[in-house]
Amino acid sequence: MIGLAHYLTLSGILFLLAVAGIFINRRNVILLLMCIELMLLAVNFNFVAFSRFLNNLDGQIFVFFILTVAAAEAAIGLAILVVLFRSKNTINVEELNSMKG
Amino acid sequence: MFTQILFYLFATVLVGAAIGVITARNPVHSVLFLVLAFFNSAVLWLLLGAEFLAIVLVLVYVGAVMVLFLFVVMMLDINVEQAKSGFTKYAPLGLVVLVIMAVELAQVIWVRHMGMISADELAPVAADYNNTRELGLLLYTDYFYAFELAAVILLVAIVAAISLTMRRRPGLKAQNISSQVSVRRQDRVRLVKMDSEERQ
Amino acid sequence: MTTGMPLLSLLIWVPVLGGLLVLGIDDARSSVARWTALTISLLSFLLSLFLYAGFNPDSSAMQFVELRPWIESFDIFYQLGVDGIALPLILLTTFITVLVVLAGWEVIQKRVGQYFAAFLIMEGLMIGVFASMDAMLFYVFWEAMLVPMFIIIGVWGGPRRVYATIKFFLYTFLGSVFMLASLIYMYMESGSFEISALYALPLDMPVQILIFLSFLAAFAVKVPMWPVHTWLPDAHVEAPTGGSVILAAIMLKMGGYGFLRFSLPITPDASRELDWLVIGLSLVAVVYIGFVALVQTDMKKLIAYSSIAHMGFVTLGFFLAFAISERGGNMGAASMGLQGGMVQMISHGLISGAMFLCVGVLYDRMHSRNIGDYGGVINSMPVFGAFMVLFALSNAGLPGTSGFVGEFFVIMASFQANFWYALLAATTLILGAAYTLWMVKRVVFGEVANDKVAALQDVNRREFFILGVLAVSVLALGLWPAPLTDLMGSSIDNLLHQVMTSKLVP
Amino acid sequence: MNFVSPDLSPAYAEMFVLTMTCLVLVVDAFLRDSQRGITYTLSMLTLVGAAVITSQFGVDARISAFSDHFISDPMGDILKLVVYATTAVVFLYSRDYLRRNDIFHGEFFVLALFAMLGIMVMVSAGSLLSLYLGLELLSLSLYALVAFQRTSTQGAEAAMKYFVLGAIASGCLLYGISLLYGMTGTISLSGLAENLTTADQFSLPLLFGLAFVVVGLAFKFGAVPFHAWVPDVYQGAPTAVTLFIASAPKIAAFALAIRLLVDGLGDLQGGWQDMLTALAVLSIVFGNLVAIVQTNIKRMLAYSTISHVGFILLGILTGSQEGYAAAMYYTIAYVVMTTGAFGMIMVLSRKGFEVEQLDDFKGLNTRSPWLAGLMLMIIFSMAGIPPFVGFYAKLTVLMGLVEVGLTWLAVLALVFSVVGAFYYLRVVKLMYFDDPLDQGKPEAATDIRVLLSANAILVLLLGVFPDGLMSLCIKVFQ
Amino acid sequence: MQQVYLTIVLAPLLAAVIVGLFGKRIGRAAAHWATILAVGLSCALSLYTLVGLTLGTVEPWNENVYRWATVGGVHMQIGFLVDRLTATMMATVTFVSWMVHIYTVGYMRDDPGYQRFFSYISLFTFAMLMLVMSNNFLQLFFGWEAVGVVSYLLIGFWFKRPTAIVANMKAFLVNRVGDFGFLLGIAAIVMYTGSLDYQEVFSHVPRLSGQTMEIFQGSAWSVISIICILLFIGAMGKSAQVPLHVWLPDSMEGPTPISALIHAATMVTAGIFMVARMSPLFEASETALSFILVIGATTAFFMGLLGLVQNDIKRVVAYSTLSQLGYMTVALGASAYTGAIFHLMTHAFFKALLFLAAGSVIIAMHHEQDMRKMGGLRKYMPVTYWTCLLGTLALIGAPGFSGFFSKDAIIEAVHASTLPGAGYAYAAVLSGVFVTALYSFRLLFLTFHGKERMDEHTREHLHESPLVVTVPLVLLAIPSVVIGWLTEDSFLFGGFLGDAVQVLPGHDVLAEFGEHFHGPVGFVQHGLVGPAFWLALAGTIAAWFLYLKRPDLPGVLADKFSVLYRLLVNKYYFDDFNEKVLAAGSRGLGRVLWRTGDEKIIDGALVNGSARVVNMTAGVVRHFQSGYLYHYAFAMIIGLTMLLGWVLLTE
Repeated sequence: MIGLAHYLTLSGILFLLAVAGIFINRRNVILLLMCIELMLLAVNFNFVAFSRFLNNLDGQIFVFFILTVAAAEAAIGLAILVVLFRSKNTINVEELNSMKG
Repeated sequence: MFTQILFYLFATVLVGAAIGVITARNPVHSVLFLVLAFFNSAVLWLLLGAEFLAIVLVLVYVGAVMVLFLFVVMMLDINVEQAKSGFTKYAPLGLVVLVIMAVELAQVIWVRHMGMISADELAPVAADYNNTRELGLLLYTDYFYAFELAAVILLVAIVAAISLTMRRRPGLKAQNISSQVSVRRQDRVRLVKMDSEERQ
Repeated sequence: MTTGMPLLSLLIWVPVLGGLLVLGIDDARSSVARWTALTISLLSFLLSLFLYAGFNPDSSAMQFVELRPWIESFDIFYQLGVDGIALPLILLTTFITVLVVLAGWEVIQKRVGQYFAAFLIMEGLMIGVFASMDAMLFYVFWEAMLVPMFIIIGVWGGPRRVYATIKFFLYTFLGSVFMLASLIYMYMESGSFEISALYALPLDMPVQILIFLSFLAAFAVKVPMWPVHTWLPDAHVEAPTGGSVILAAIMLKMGGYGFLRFSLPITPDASRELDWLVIGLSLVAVVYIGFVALVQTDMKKLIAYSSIAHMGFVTLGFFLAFAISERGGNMGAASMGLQGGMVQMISHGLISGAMFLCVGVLYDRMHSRNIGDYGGVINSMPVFGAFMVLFALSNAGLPGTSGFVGEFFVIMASFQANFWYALLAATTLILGAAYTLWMVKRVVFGEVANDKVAALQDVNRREFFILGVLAVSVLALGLWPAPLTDLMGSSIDNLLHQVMTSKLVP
Repeated sequence: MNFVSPDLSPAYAEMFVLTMTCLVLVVDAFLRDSQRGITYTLSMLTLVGAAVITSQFGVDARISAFSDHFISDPMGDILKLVVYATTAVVFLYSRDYLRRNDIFHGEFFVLALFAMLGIMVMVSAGSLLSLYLGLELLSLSLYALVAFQRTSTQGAEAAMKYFVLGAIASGCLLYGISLLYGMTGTISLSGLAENLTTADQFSLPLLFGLAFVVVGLAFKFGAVPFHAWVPDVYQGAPTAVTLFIASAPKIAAFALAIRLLVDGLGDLQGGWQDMLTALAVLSIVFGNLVAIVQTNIKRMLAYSTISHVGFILLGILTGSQEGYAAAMYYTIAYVVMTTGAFGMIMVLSRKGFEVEQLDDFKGLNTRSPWLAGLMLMIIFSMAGIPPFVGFYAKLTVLMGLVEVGLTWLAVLALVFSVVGAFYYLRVVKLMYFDDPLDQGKPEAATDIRVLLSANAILVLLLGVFPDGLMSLCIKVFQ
Repeated sequence: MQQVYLTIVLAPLLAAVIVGLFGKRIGRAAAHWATILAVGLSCALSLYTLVGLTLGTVEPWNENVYRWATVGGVHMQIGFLVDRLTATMMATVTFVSWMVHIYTVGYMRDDPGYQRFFSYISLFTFAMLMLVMSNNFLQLFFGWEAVGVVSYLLIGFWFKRPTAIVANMKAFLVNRVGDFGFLLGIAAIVMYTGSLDYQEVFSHVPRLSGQTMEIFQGSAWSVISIICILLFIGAMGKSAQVPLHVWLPDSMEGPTPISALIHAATMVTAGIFMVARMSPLFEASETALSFILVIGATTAFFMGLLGLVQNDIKRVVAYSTLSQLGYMTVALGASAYTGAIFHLMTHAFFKALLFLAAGSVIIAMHHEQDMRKMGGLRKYMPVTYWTCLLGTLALIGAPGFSGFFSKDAIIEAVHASTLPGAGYAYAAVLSGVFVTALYSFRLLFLTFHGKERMDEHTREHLHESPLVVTVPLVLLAIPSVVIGWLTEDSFLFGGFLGDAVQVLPGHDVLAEFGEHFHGPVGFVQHGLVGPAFWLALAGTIAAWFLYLKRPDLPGVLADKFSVLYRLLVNKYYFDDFNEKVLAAGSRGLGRVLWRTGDEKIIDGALVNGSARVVNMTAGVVRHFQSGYLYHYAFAMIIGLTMLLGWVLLTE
């Protein structure tokens, strides 16, 4: 049977991939935003799985709110991205280092 | 057995899609891979009996958020060639860290969880169990407070997005006096120290 | 004992608040600032005289005790009091401050209000240190003092003032944080920051040693003892005259006072165990620093080094008791050592202050502290030359001046501890005379070295007054130290008793 | 299933703030640029009203509402009051600054008020969910605020960094929450605490969940190695926003830590104590070290914040009531000091002259002795020199540490505060020992000057009479 | 009597203070009158005391004036002990001082520092009186150092002269070396007796004589010897005994009255007085006495030799003083304390006389001090010549002159002494007699006889000194001649000093000697047959031969014995050693400690080094803040990994 551990593993892999996406790739910022979505997906997997295996709906409710917040987050993130692009004319992560040290 | 096959099938595609997200050169492809990942997730959630969330994921996420992503990607019109720089010298170190983390997570899920995560069976549900209904009941009673907060968050998102991106007169090339005045010396003048030239 | 008036509080807060008042006077009205500052410093001096008048020297108990709740959450009290150890130092503080205010009268032309304010605030804080009976209150005053001193050196100091003042600050700050850790630790053990409670607190040997070392870090830096002395020459050289005077005359005494108030009575067993360390460092200070002082070319640096050497006598005197008692010696000698250290502190306060003032007088005229730039000063400044020679001789420990008294007691006592201690300590007779007189020879005596020296004006009335008052005090204390020693006698004996009582848990 | 109408009274303040914020939003939409003063006034009124409500409906003991999602307790009330005051101070300091930089928009106030609401939610959170939502409400508003000056490249860059890192941090936090939920089956803090007493405390998944949660927490605090956003955001954001980010959210972070670690995961103290120790040590070391080499004052203060955060964490990690009280005291003291410091930066800025570099402080004492004196107090307070409040903050934390036997940590913290003193001294050095680069007198409005003076004098007064605030902090944890 | 003693002490002090502070205002005449009157008063009262004590009308006095301090149970007092020993010293000191005061009026007539000078010498009188009248070690030390300081001031009186201000510093420092030992000696006394009072200390002597102390691990040293040797080191400094003698010749940089007063008659004898005063202590330690004997003998002979090669008139007298001090010290070592004091007294008169005579010559020569440029002065300055001759005769111990009585007594005492080193001492003092006569007459002949070698201008202005100069000469010449006749009997053998000087029966060489002779006449008769007289005569003749008869011979001799000659000219290289090894070594050490120890190691490596390390670390660490988003994220992830890993490891 497919047990809880399977789902957690899947979630773990997604989480790792998200992390990998964040710092292995050095391309544009949008990719980072997508990786974050992936990370949240991993979290959601955890919640749903736990919720089902515990037979407790709190987890699913939590996922519901995460989805909501993630949408808002994406909106703001993209808005910042737009601002950034307008002022710098690039969204290349490599070029986002005017402040350091 | 059937659910097992389904699980492995969709899980594999999901992981593949996720890999696609982080490796695709073209951001548009990445977004599309992400959409694929969400679809697969929705299926897996269905397998878990979380029908409402699966639907929400597809409708809200894929339908709205991902479209927004796509929109922005297209709008900003990023030069694919320029953005193609691939992995860097830190990648090996990053991989090491990833492996370590993978091992750690494996420890907690598979090796040393002391039986707390060994549940194999989904909890049985009543015949008239309606996932959506149950969630709805909770959402507007126990989670009333959270629900309101979520609303506020969305409002903030709206306000923020508008205030950040709305340009009142697009394309206006006005002089910004304030920024001109506030220019600092070091922004304008670069003092270069050079050796004086040898006398001929 | 209590006169009904919170005399100690007045002594602390009159200068502090007065300082804030002076701070508010802008540069345009600098003479107002001067006179206000002088009035306030005189007022504090007067108050300290009341303190002296009301003090009962036969009692070793704390007098003029004030007790108010302050930080009740941690049982920290605003608790003040003086005994025979603190009182002379308070008197010294108020006395020197008056002179310092006078010394800066015309010399300081920029930010006059701030200058005097800094000194007045310093005065209050320093009195606070001496009068605190609560360790945390003590620490607060102790640290707060750094702020005005930092400003004094930094704003009105010489060309390398930034280096000097930051070095001074960080050095002393680093030293005192260890003390803070110890105080907190002891608070946890005893439940109180009251110093007397800390006296009564039994402590194991390892703990005592750690506490002792942390105190040593704090006090040794302040004293300063070798090898943590290097901030002092720099600070002195760069500080304005008044700053040097306060630094040498009073701030260094904080370290010595700390040893008496904290190290010895709180960790008597560790002190006994580690007395060799302090004594060793003190002797190194006397000998090593003596040689270093010999080759200085900057007058202030020379006096600064001489201060270190002289303060070596203080710490030496304080820690002789154990060696004496181990030899089965007369405890009178131990008390002589302690008294000697105390007298040395007071006397050094007067003499080093006077020496720095002398250098200040010269510096104001020539804008050089370099010995090589001088020579034959006495030709153009006979009165000044006389003062300088007098103070130099007192610095060299001439009998009949206060500089002798403390050294005499300490050497007497150290002989009873160990012949070699006394031998090394007594080298100051030679080294002290050598570096001081050599400087005098090069600066004061001789043919007029250059036109600048020839054009020097002798001391004016204000300077004459300052130096004269100091000269009289130096001589008075040297010819008749009994009033001072009697003042301290019973407190010292009480302290000695405390120090000789083991705190180890049997 | 009947709908039980919940008792709303504990949340009156939140409701009021929300309502008023919406009102501000709407009103502002109809105002012309010259009338923004109304927005400002309304925002201030919001704060005053909230303060009145909170103090009126203050509680003596903990009560919970909204199915345990909401908690009202004395600590929360005090923290909220501090947050109102801080926000008000921020608004006041910012007014002229925003005007000068042509960003005197209503959104600033709206977003700040929303952020404040987020803080209030966190302070009163009774469940992991409300904690998370409060956190996001705060964070999202802050992201937007950082990018608020749209012409500023640095602002956008900072916002981007802040956003991405913040999202990663909340991802980690959520991952941790999911593990905790999975292991205990509840998301309410009291439920968590209840289940943990019976659960196996050394269960690996629980500790993993804890670790992930701590990451989120550390990010919010800006503790090393989750601090990276702090300097860049402090530098990149408009100073008004920096002021806000530097002050009020630290209270939120403190509340987050107390709610999460103490109220919820108190039984896992053995686990988080060590984690926080590592974070605190790293923060104190790294913050103090890197601050030394800064030339930008905002950036320097950012690193200084990181080191202060280390101290706050030191207080929390003691796991004792005294330690929590110390951390709270430290947090409040920090907020007072930091508002003063950034307030000074804004007061010194003039039209066309933004104080950014440390060198801009050169010779302040000649230009304005009074302001220099105020800054002196603030700086020495930050360095932990008595008799300023910063000293007592450090003192209480150290006492907490020593009490639980972590003397070595106390000593380490002390030694690094000496290192830290160096860069603080440098500011004093610039103000007092150096000659001014320009002779311009600061031209701040009177009310701002008065506020700044009050702010700095508070630093002194809280130092001379530290007991009031201290005993208050101690009381709420008894 | 306390008032009397206080007056004796304070009158000069008062005068000194008044003249010192208000000298410019009150003018020259008032300055010298004030001091002369004050010192005269002291002198008169001292004589009154001495006479009273001699006649028994005045009781010996030992009381405290005030309590200086009480520390650690030790009462430190200021008080007076006046017995015959003290009174003798008081009378000598005040009388010589008074003479010098009067003489100064003439000698310093044109000096701009006139008032200052009077202030100083009055102050000196005060200090010296404090020293001799003290009844305790503290006050003794006070007086001891105070005379040193005044001497410092006076040697450097002409502060513009580079040599003077080097000499005064040297004098002070060398004295300080002695004081170093002296103070340690006092410390030892306090340790073992718990008191500073003479009488109390002496009462402890019997208890102490068996005690030992450990200086090095496991070694036992007699306490009393340690105390005595330490005290004597003090005396060596003050009384210029080898090797601490180096300051005295240089001190001749001071004005001549000072040389007479301080560096011949009074201050330098303080050490002798002190040892005599401490006789109960010294008697208890034969080790110390032997040590004294050897040091004294060495000084007496070898310093005398140096007098032979000096050309500066004052330096010759100075070396003669050194040599005579050696005689006194030898006497002390032989337990002939009274002999030492007696010689001290006679020496005070004739040496002051010699110095003042030299001064008179110097005035006449317009401050030329080189004897090679003098000669034949006899006819220009008869008074000076005759008084000088009398002084010289006294110095060489011509029978009947005061020096004869005291010096012969010393020689006999050493002869009789049985202490280790007595043989060496006897040989040294005997040869010393020859040397003394040689250099004394060399001085006399070179100055007053022979060719006139001065330049024209000087010769034209040569004349006898004024009365203020010559009167003191005459007044001093009288006691130089007669005092031996008057006092020899009672002083040396009559127990005049009484209890003030204690001699153990086994050591009492003088008593032994005194049994054979009765009265000064007997003494003179004995002297005429003793070896000393013949040696002195030989010395005189040799001087006559070398400096009057064959003036070319000394140069030849110098060439022939050039090694010896250079040794003498260079004063046995003591000065070179001090300057090149001790002083330069100290400065070198100081520089090394400063530059290397303080600046390089402590400041450079530790203080600034740690600051640099912090800064460098900060400079490195700041690069972690690279500005790149993925680095930041990476840091976070690493942090997370660490936390997780840590959980795994500790779980």
